[in-house]
Amino acid sequence: MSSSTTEKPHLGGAEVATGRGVTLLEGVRQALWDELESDPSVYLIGQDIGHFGGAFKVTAGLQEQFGDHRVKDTPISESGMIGAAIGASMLGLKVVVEMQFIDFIACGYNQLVNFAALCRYRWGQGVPIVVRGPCGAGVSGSAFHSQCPEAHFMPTPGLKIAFPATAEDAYGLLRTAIQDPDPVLFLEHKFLYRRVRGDLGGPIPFGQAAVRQRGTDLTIITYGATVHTALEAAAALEGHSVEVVDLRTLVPLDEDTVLDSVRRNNKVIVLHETQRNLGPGAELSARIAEKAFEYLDGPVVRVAAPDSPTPYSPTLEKAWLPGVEQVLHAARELLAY
Amino acid sequence: MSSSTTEKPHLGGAEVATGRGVTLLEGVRQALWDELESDPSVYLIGQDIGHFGGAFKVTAGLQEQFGDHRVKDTPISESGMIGAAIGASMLGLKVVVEMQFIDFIACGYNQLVNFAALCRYRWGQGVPIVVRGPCGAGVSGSAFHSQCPEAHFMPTPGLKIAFPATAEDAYGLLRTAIQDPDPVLFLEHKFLYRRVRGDLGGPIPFGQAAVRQRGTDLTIITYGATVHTALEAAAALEGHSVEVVDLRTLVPLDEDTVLDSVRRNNKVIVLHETQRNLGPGAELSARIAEKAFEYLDGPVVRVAAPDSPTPYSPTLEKAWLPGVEQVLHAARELLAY
Amino acid sequence: MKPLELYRWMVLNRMVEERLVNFYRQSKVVGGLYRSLGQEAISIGTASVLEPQDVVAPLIRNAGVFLMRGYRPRDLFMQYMAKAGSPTGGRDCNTHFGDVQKGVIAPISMLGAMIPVCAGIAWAGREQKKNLVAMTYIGDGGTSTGDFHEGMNLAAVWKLPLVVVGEANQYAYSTPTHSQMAITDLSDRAKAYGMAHATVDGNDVLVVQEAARKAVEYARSGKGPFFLTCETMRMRGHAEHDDARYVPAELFEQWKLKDPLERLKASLKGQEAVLAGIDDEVRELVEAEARIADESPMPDPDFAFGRVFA
Amino acid sequence: MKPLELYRWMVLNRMVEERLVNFYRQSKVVGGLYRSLGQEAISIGTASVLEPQDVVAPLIRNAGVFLMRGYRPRDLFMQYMAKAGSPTGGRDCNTHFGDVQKGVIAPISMLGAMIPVCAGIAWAGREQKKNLVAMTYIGDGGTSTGDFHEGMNLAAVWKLPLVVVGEANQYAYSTPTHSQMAITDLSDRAKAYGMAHATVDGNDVLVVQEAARKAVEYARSGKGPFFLTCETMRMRGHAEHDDARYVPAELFEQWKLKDPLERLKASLKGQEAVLAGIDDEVRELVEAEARIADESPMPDPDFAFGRVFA
Ligand SMILES: Cc1ncc(C[n+]2csc(CCOP(=O)(O)OP(=O)(O)O)c2C)c(N)n1
Ligand SMILES: Cc1ncc(C[n+]2csc(CCOP(=O)(O)OP(=O)(O)O)c2C)c(N)n1
Ligand SMILES: [Mg+2]
Ligand SMILES: [Mg+2]
Repeated sequence: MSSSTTEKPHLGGAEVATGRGVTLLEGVRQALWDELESDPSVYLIGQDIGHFGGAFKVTAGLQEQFGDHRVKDTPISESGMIGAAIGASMLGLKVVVEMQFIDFIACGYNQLVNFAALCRYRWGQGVPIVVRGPCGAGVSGSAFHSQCPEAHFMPTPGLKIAFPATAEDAYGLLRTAIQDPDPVLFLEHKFLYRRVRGDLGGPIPFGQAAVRQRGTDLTIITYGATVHTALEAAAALEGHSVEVVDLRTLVPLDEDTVLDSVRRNNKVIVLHETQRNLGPGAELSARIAEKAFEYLDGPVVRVAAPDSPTPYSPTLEKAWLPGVEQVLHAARELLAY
Repeated sequence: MSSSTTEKPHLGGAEVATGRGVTLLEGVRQALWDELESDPSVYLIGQDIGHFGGAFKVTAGLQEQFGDHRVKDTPISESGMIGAAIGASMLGLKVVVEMQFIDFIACGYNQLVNFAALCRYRWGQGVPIVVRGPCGAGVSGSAFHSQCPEAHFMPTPGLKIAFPATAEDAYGLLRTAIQDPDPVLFLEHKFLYRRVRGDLGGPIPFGQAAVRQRGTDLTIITYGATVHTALEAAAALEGHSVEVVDLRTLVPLDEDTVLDSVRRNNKVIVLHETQRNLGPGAELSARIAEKAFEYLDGPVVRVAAPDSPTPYSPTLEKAWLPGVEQVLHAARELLAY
Repeated sequence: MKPLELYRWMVLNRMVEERLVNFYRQSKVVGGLYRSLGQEAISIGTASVLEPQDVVAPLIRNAGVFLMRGYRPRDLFMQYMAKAGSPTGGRDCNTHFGDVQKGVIAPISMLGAMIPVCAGIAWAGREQKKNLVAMTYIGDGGTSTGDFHEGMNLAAVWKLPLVVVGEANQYAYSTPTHSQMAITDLSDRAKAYGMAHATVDGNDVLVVQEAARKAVEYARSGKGPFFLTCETMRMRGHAEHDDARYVPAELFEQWKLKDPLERLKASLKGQEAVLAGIDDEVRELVEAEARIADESPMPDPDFAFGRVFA
Repeated sequence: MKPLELYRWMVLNRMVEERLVNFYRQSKVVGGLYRSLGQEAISIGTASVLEPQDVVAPLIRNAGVFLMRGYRPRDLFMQYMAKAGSPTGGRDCNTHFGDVQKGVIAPISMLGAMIPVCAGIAWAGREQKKNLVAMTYIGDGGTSTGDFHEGMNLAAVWKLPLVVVGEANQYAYSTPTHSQMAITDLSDRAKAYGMAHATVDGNDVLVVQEAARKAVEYARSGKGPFFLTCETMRMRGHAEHDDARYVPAELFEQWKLKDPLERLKASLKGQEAVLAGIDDEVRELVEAEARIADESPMPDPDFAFGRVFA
């Protein structure tokens, strides 16, 4: 897998969003740049992130600008990298750890969920680290270069999770993540890296969902790459007014914006790329039931990947990924409910 | 942490279930014994499981009976142990790996979710291994000796999860797990080890929930230690007829039994010990909404631990654990809905 | 195995990869293409000493091992092109395929993970009295992973018939070995486990074969695992998209002189005609196989679903 | 540090643990009680050479380190009794507490995890020009974990001011060292990293102190990390509930003769009166502290909630 992988536009919507401004990948890089520049306690570590600039070139130019102390290559040791970031954070560094592909976070799982996330509760020690990296399918990465791991980390108390859908959010949320006093898992969808563009603003607070499109008949709640799938589906649902809510962060979750939309539209689809079984859609469905049951004119419907690994071949991956067609199908059924 | 830890009955219901027969711990040991005896391809590996019999004495006597080839001590290497079991399984051994405490599975996470679980889909190679160990709170084990990790593994395609509530099930489900052609995470609640007793039967198929108590007003869906909490709460709800469904396995999930109960009783509580956020209760709530929405006379209500680590001090742990009181409170509200 | 046989396998290994480069340039390869250019002697030399009952887990730089274990060039071509007829039917990529019947285990991407798994295979083989040796490979960079440590230690404590081949090819992606470890001889890794080890010239297939023979004998005889370091150089980028600008030109030049195929040729003076004959035979085979793979269909979308559980 | 001072710390370490045994027998200790009986010279000798700016991460067998870093006996008593007044307010157990201001990092239970974390502390300290050394401990069994490997390798590659103290106490729970590793000198683990190392008698506090002084000097001078193996014996079970029946009686007897406290006493011939005075002073202190801890309240249930995020 690599940045040059032939990318096939399985995610529909994404191309629609291309246009002027900088790419999402450049948004990530700019956030790292600005944080390195404005805060001397910010450090980046990762495999091949230095002079090479990383597998996706996200960190290109940063070591040249900020030196090999601030932007540092590591051995192939995900647990060692995350552990080192945890220790450094206790002395006041703010370390951003790159996973070359987020799939490899499985090798640093214990340090993140048991050490970083639980310190503050256990003995009052905050662990302000960011673990970031490319996630997601649509580029023929197969099972180990395509994962969206958010569901595996959401149950962990003490860990925040951000998943931007736009260049502005990638920039704004990453700046917030780096200055956040608690550990953050920051997910960058590799399919969006060079496909979405936008103008960068300032830091964006966690826990504030963005309503990407207002609507009155149906609400699609999603985040990350599938925000673009949802927008394309919404556009295709001629004659129906669809609202698209982009959660931006899964922890903290902006319940107010979600519930407000549910109370107005009464019909809800939760859409995500990661597998269906105990995916984030389950938590949204459960919370909506608990807090807005009486407002529902139909079941909260989930659209997500099937419960199998991401297949490699483009023909298989396209069939596996939750796309515009699945959303339209679910939407029509729900609208007719 | 150890088997001799002073155990405090935070989980209410559990003691109620004590009586004749063998303990849940003995049920686990008997299942291991019977499998070792009837199937020469069955092997056990783990830390201190040999002559010492394991931290909880689950494997006591097994090495003496079956020899140190079949029951083998390992170095402190969770990933190495699970990896070795995976490799051995490809040549036809059925290896049961003990985590001294299930919390340490975080150190073998990658081998289980990325190797064992995905092999069959990727290249058609089954990986029949069982990873088992003591889980759960109620014994003052604090953050790293009290975890119920099922939510972290449920999103993994290709991995089965069993969580027995009784001695019979511990025996019957473990025998099934060992003979299952796919990887199984087998969770044994340490608080139940010596608190519940029963007579052992035969193997129990996966994906068949047990209705522990029939009822007509309300259904409590749960599994593991909180089955006993639910039964005690049901008994305390005088004047109301409560059904208690014990899922037994989370993957596969017995949707039929769940939906049948929901359709009859129209009001549902999902109860589990593990944290609330994206706990298994979320998946149940979402599925019930998707498949039995019109039968619901109220929201599916979750009762679960708060989203924080398990605290150590008995006074704190008791407050943290979802107990009979919380279930009664939720039930009364829902019944009045 | 005779030098001429080794030569044929090395030529096949190289020509298959060169043909893959053509497919890659035609954008027919889906995803990245990983070469073993300059390292072929390691795959061929080590796999050449394995017995039918042995089990091997090749990584991305071990295309040659698949070929020696009975896979056809078309299998590798179809894997890289994500074709329906590939060993995984298009479900997984490049060298992520295997078949226990052939004694080949498919890797996962996470480096180091194969070491505990192959320790388990060696263990099971011993329990089953199969007299087998398990062999796997690890890059210099891959030895920094926790799984490498846990697997090596377990194999040493259990005295397992496992041979781990370390391919010290100077780089891990863009990272030179000295940024990966503070040792200069990769074999020193074995000292932490009290494991037998040796370091040899990985660009001389005869040397590799002899060292591998000893390592496999050692493991098979019940003495325990063996770590065999083969010093070599990755002569291309990490994958074909990577121009490896970070590698000093001199390094490439210096190692080019040690090309394993050229060195074997040189040692076969006087047999030029035979070698040329082999080249032609292999070239034809590769072309025929490439055509079959190229013309074969992509998988049916339905194959995306199912076979998650038995 | 002077022998008499070392003696006082060792006596304090031992008496605190003995008092904890009383609490344990009274079922006032919540959960397990982990002793360092026979290993006190390691905690005391190594912590004795640390500077105020240094940072240390003690494990369950390092109660003495907490005491030397400014924690009072009552802190350990209250931790083990899960009291409101304990450093974690009853949220976490035994030695799972710390305070960066005191230069003490709380461990997590997963063995090996502290090594990468302390490597990170050493790295941050160097970046901040604090001239600090990070020190942590690992049991023989703990060195089998992947985190040990990744942390040691990273520290060596980055030449970090880290000292890792290996407590080779013959057992990991019930598992003898030879079932844990195929090496007999734990220091061999360091050879995989090209890391400086030494193996010393862990039951002679003066030897440990001197070796630790050298190791810390080495690390502080910028030469890189140091792995110091202290050979010793765990003189109790893994925890007090464990009768350690699996340990041959002779082994205990043989090591009993090497009790670190007795050996230090023996080396202080002629000062019996002074030592007795220290014993009395410490005994009184421990009693007073124990009373305070014993009489202190359990936490308010509300403290179970909150402080998950800042
Ligand atoms: C655990 C893990 N982390 C990161 C990666 C990404 N990655 C793939 S190959 C590679 C470099 C491997 O270098 P080396 O082990 O020396 O093998 P070589 O490519 O040189 O043959 C990296 C970092 C991975 N596959 N697994
Ligand atoms: C990753 C991990 N696996 C298992 C355990 C359970 N465990 C706690 S202490 C222990 C033995 C430790 O032995 P050693 O490292 O030699 O330290 P010692 O107790 O001898 O001081 C084990 C297996 C753990 N804490 N962490
Ligand atoms: Mg390499
Ligand atoms: Mg030990």
